[in-house]
Amino acid sequence: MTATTSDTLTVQAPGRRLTTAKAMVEGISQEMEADPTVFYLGEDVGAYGGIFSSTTGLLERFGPKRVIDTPISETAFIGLAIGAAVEGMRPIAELMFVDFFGVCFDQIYNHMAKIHFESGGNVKVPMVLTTAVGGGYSDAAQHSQCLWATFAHMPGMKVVVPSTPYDAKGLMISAIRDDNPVVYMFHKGVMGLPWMTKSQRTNDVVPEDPYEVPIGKARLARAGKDVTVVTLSLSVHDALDVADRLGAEGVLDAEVIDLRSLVPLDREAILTSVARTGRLVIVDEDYQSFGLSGEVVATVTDHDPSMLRAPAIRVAVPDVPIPYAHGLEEAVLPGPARIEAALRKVTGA
Amino acid sequence: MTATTSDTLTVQAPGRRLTTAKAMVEGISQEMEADPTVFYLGEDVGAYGGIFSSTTGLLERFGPKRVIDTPISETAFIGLAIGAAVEGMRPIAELMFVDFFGVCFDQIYNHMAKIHFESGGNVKVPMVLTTAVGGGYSDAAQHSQCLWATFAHMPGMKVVVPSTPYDAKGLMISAIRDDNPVVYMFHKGVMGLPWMTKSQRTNDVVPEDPYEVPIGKARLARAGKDVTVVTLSLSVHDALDVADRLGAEGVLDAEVIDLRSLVPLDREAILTSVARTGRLVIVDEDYQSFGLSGEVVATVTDHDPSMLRAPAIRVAVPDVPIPYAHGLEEAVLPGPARIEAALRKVTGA
Amino acid sequence: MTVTAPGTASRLDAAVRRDLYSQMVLIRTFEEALLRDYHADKKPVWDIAAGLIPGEMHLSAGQEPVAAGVCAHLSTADAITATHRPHHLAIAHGMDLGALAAEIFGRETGLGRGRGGHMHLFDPATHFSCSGIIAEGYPPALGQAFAFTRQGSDRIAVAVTGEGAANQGAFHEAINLAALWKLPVVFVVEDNDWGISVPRSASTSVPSNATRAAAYGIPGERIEDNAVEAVYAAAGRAVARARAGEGPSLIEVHTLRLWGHFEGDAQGYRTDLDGVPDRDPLPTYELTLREAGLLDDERVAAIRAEAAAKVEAAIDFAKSSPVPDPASATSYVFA
Amino acid sequence: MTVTAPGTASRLDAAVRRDLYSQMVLIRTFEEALLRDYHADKKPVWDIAAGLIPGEMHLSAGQEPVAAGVCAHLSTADAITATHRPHHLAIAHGMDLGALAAEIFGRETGLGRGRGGHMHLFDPATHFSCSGIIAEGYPPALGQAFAFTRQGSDRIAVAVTGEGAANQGAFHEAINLAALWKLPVVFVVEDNDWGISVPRSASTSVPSNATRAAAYGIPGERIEDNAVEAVYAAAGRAVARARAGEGPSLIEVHTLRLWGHFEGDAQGYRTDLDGVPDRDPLPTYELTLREAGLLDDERVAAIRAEAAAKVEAAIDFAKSSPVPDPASATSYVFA
Ligand SMILES: Cc1ncc(C[n+]2csc(CCOP(=O)(O)OP(=O)(O)O)c2C)c(N)n1
Ligand SMILES: Cc1ncc(C[n+]2csc(CCOP(=O)(O)OP(=O)(O)O)c2C)c(N)n1
Ligand SMILES: [Mg+2]
Ligand SMILES: [Mg+2]
Repeated sequence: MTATTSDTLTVQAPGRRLTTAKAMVEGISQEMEADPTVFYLGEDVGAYGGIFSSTTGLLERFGPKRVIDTPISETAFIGLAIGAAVEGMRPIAELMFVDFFGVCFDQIYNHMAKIHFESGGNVKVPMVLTTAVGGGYSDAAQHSQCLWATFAHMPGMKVVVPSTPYDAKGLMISAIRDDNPVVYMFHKGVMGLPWMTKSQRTNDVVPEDPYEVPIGKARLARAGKDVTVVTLSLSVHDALDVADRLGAEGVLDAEVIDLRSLVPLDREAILTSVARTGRLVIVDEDYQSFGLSGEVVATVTDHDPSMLRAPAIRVAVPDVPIPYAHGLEEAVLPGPARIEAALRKVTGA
Repeated sequence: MTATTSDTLTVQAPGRRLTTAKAMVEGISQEMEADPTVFYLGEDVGAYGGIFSSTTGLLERFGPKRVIDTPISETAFIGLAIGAAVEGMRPIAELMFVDFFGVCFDQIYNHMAKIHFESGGNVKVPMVLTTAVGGGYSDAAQHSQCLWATFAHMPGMKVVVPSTPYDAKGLMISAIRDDNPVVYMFHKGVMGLPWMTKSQRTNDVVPEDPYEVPIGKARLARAGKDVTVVTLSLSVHDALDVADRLGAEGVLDAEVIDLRSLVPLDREAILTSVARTGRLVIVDEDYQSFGLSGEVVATVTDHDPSMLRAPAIRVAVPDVPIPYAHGLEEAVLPGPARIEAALRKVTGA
Repeated sequence: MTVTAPGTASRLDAAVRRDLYSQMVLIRTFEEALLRDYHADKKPVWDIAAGLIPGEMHLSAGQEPVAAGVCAHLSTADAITATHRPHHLAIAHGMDLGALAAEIFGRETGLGRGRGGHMHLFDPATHFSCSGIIAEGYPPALGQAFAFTRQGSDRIAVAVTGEGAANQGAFHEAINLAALWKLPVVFVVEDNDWGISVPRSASTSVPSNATRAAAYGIPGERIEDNAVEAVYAAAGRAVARARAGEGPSLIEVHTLRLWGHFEGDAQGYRTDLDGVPDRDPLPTYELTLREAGLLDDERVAAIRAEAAAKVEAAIDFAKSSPVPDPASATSYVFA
Repeated sequence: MTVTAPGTASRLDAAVRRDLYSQMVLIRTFEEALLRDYHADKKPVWDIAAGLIPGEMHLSAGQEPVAAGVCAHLSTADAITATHRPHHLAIAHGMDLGALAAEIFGRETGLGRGRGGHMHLFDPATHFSCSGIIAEGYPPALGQAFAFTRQGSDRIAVAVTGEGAANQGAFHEAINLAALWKLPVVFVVEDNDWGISVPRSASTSVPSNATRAAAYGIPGERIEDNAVEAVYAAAGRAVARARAGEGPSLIEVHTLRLWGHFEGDAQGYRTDLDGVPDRDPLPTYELTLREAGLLDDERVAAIRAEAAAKVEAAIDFAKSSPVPDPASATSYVFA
């Protein structure tokens, strides 16, 4: 379906502003209030409040029976969440950095994601797996990855990736209420943390009441006519910055689509936009090959290769581990400079 | 570069025939003979000879100091292989089924694959990780996956996928001699096992002397002019069967490219072929979305979308766990019926 | 750590003892029927993909004492997480035999509508599940136990693995967490001496996994000789402790893999084959009960006949059930 | 399992004791220099991505006794695998300080040409490596030990983790395998009471990880009070055992995280902060050696001056080294 524009409007209206982290916590908090089966567990989610402030204040509010620090045993506590979900609870388990998935992925993709299917639909696993993703602050090869394509490649789990405070709250509420396992991947750079602020948009208007953002619908973050930028998470902000600047300068008018989720992938929103612009740039902080960027290209050309008036350009991490040194990392991440170059190239501007 | 045809010729010449499993073992055996630093470790690789006969006879020949049964501790023994490789040995570690990668992937992608990069090239990790992939025999959701795109998505490891006895030996020798970590993924159905024979081509001519098959060069398995089939592993045989039949019937003339490796991916071979045929079918036993099939499509259209005279068709597992029941599994695997339908559709035949 | 020899098992009620025996007979009867049907249509050349029951088949014959002894203390409201070798536990826990058989035959009437197969049995009615991934069944049991506690009940979860699995990371993580949070879990290790072809001596650095309980500050007990009454007694203690909120226990049973690791396994590696028939727990326990005057030919025949009737009814149900419609192959990925 | 109290450490040679002290001083001097330079250009608003040293920074101040006591028994031909908090071990093991500092500053002259960063130090010269993934440094140590044995040498590998990491699966798998194969490894657990904000009591079901050695049939020893001489003694036994081919040992040291988990950690969760200064091992040990007549003002000043000179030379080298060329950002993925 066509990407919805309503949220863009919403966030431009006046109102109470929250950082993405606080919006996410508010979503969790309201659901915990409403539903006693919701609980949160993970490393440093209690007194610390989450390394990236994903749980700040929850322990104080809900106590240690519902906001639970775990040992560094991801397989054990994610498995615990699965078992609790099977018995009717709605756990939220946090994998501190997505980069650690290799120690516990069996529980995630062989159990959490498959039980519903293997049971022929008889057993549901309504849980949320939250995890921090992304780089840009020199945390090097083992703490800077996005890896969303790896999760999205495995059937059976939804994968959401908020980029704004509004979506962070709404997608969290939808994820908790969903009867399926939902992986909720928050980029550290969108959280609006004072010590890692990557965009002013990470502090924005958020309605106080609970609301859902439907999982599987992309958001039209900026309307434009010359080229479609398909992106997600922190890169939405880089793409918007570049698009706004190039638009103001009269260079080109880019449409920016914030995917919001990889599974389900809103293929219709991509197709509708590219059908109008005829040009496509994908901005993806995950590794380039065998991932999201190729899937988006194929989504278009599987429909009709002639929709693309020029080859699509993929601005992604060029199949290299994330380097530590600042200049090297900047060179491999899909930042503004690379986005601008791609937009100019694909439009010939 | 253009896919090489030489091996197709080779396997049609008379000579000694081996199953894929025996060819693989011969490659290992000759390298173990030549290089005392090579050893093999894994579960049931000793007296059992490998669940899928990947090591039959090696224990008898090289003894328990070089062909080593391990506990069911994949993290420990794959990590052991990494440490031994760092110190100059050339270990081959077997992950019995690729489906188990979730219990040990951290060692694989955060260590094996990244150490060379993180060390700025100062430390090499010359090891081979062998693993059985694929379904088609009702082994259900946790024992039937291919998952090669997941490995290939992570930078730092080569990923090879032999489909024939000739390649199984040559790629194994290249993998062992390579100074990089190489993941060697053998489909159970290509091994030529009497209890799981999926194609007559899995028992074929193999030269006795050691030889290398270069990693990163696709193989032109069948020349054709109407459509390019890009495939790998067991699906090569299904594609060839269908192509030969449709060719003999005069329906269409398909070119079949056996990728042989995902990393490096021989993009030139794909482009060269599609430039001639203008039509593309990808046959991939891995999950469809965010994987190999999209990457192959994007490889073509990133070059020039107009190369495709019709949308490419991806014959892959439709984002569903592999079901147990025979009829369900057949419906989701990329077997001959789905390949034929795709070939007819893309060519309009 | 305690080692319980068979002789020390407390005297049990006659009815309990006969029930233990009957349960073991039912399990064995089921496994023998599967053995027969699994191989029936895979001749002359054995092809794993062929036949009414294709795929891997891990039968549990020889391990009945574990299932009978442990499950005697459970109701279907308690949870069990089992392994790739799950049938004995499923049956002893009271799973519907028809739904079980139908799943194994890949039918629409199966527990998982034929999607799961014999390593992936999920039964909400008996809170039973299993996994084909070694030791990875332990962690979800913690969550079931956690939920039961939060629900204010005294229901518990039993988590089972083989001795080979006890060297997998999940084993360690799960027991530590359960011990730390005093979760009502009973951890069971089925030591059948082999992990496929690898003997225990080549996988495990200590003679008994019960020793490992000390690494978590919980009770550990090892039962020798596949002794069903000793299992019953140890499980009784562990279950009571869990229900009382005192936390988890670990029980290792030295049991027996009567047949191959999976069907088709020639067991050429197996050095202990000679002694196997004598160690079959079924005739052994039958003899014990006969000597105690609790069984005679007539009772044995009746127990066997009842088991056979149940099993054949289940298998008939399975065989006469429809296979899933291939058009529905992509259903049930999401709720 | 043995618990060694400081008083029971055997009388050591004066030179050894002074070396232990000097080593601790060198480490602390390095960490203090990093502390200074890490924060120097992150003011007034602390931004983790800013400054000459961006990213996470886990300093090891307070844990010097572990590094000094263990590494005193090693040569650079022996291997060490460390954690996200690796500097003290790298220094005590003899890593070139300039290459270490240059890596931390992200320079082309660094150990990993600036690609790795402070959690990913790989030094072929000292067989040193580390990993930012908890407990995942243990398994590669087995492989280094394996290779050393195959090469016919008596070189060994030391694998280090924190007490929090001891509840990760890799810990269990690695020790079992090393014990089973009698690999020459010394496993060290640095118990600094905290895993980020989680106290040991909320992560570990037993009071001492030395207890866990019994789960693998290997010797386990816990050293209290961050006592460097007791560490030295225990490590001596474990290293000798490993070199003699008798297999691995486990040593847990009750040590101290003097500062935050990483720089920027406000430690609001930390209930034990009051007692921390008194537990600093550096003044404590200095006093011991002064009382024993082995140190006086002059010697202490000389040791400190030497450390300062070395450290400042290394930091100068780092700061004056070139940053990597962004054009080379995709190099070194493959050999
Ligand atoms: C993580 C993982 N590694 C390996 C396997 C393959 N595998 C299946 S059963 C088995 C042996 C299990 O031995 P044990 O735990 O003793 O159970 P048993 O088969 O004896 O009942 C192995 C290695 C697996 N399923 N999962
Ligand atoms: C598998 C994994 N989980 C979580 C983390 C995040 N993390 C980094 S350090 C740390 C605490 C480690 O505690 P401990 O092992 O006691 O070492 P210490 O920091 O106290 O030296 C955690 C949870 C990680 N790096 N790897
Ligand atoms: Mg076993
Ligand atoms: Mg600690």
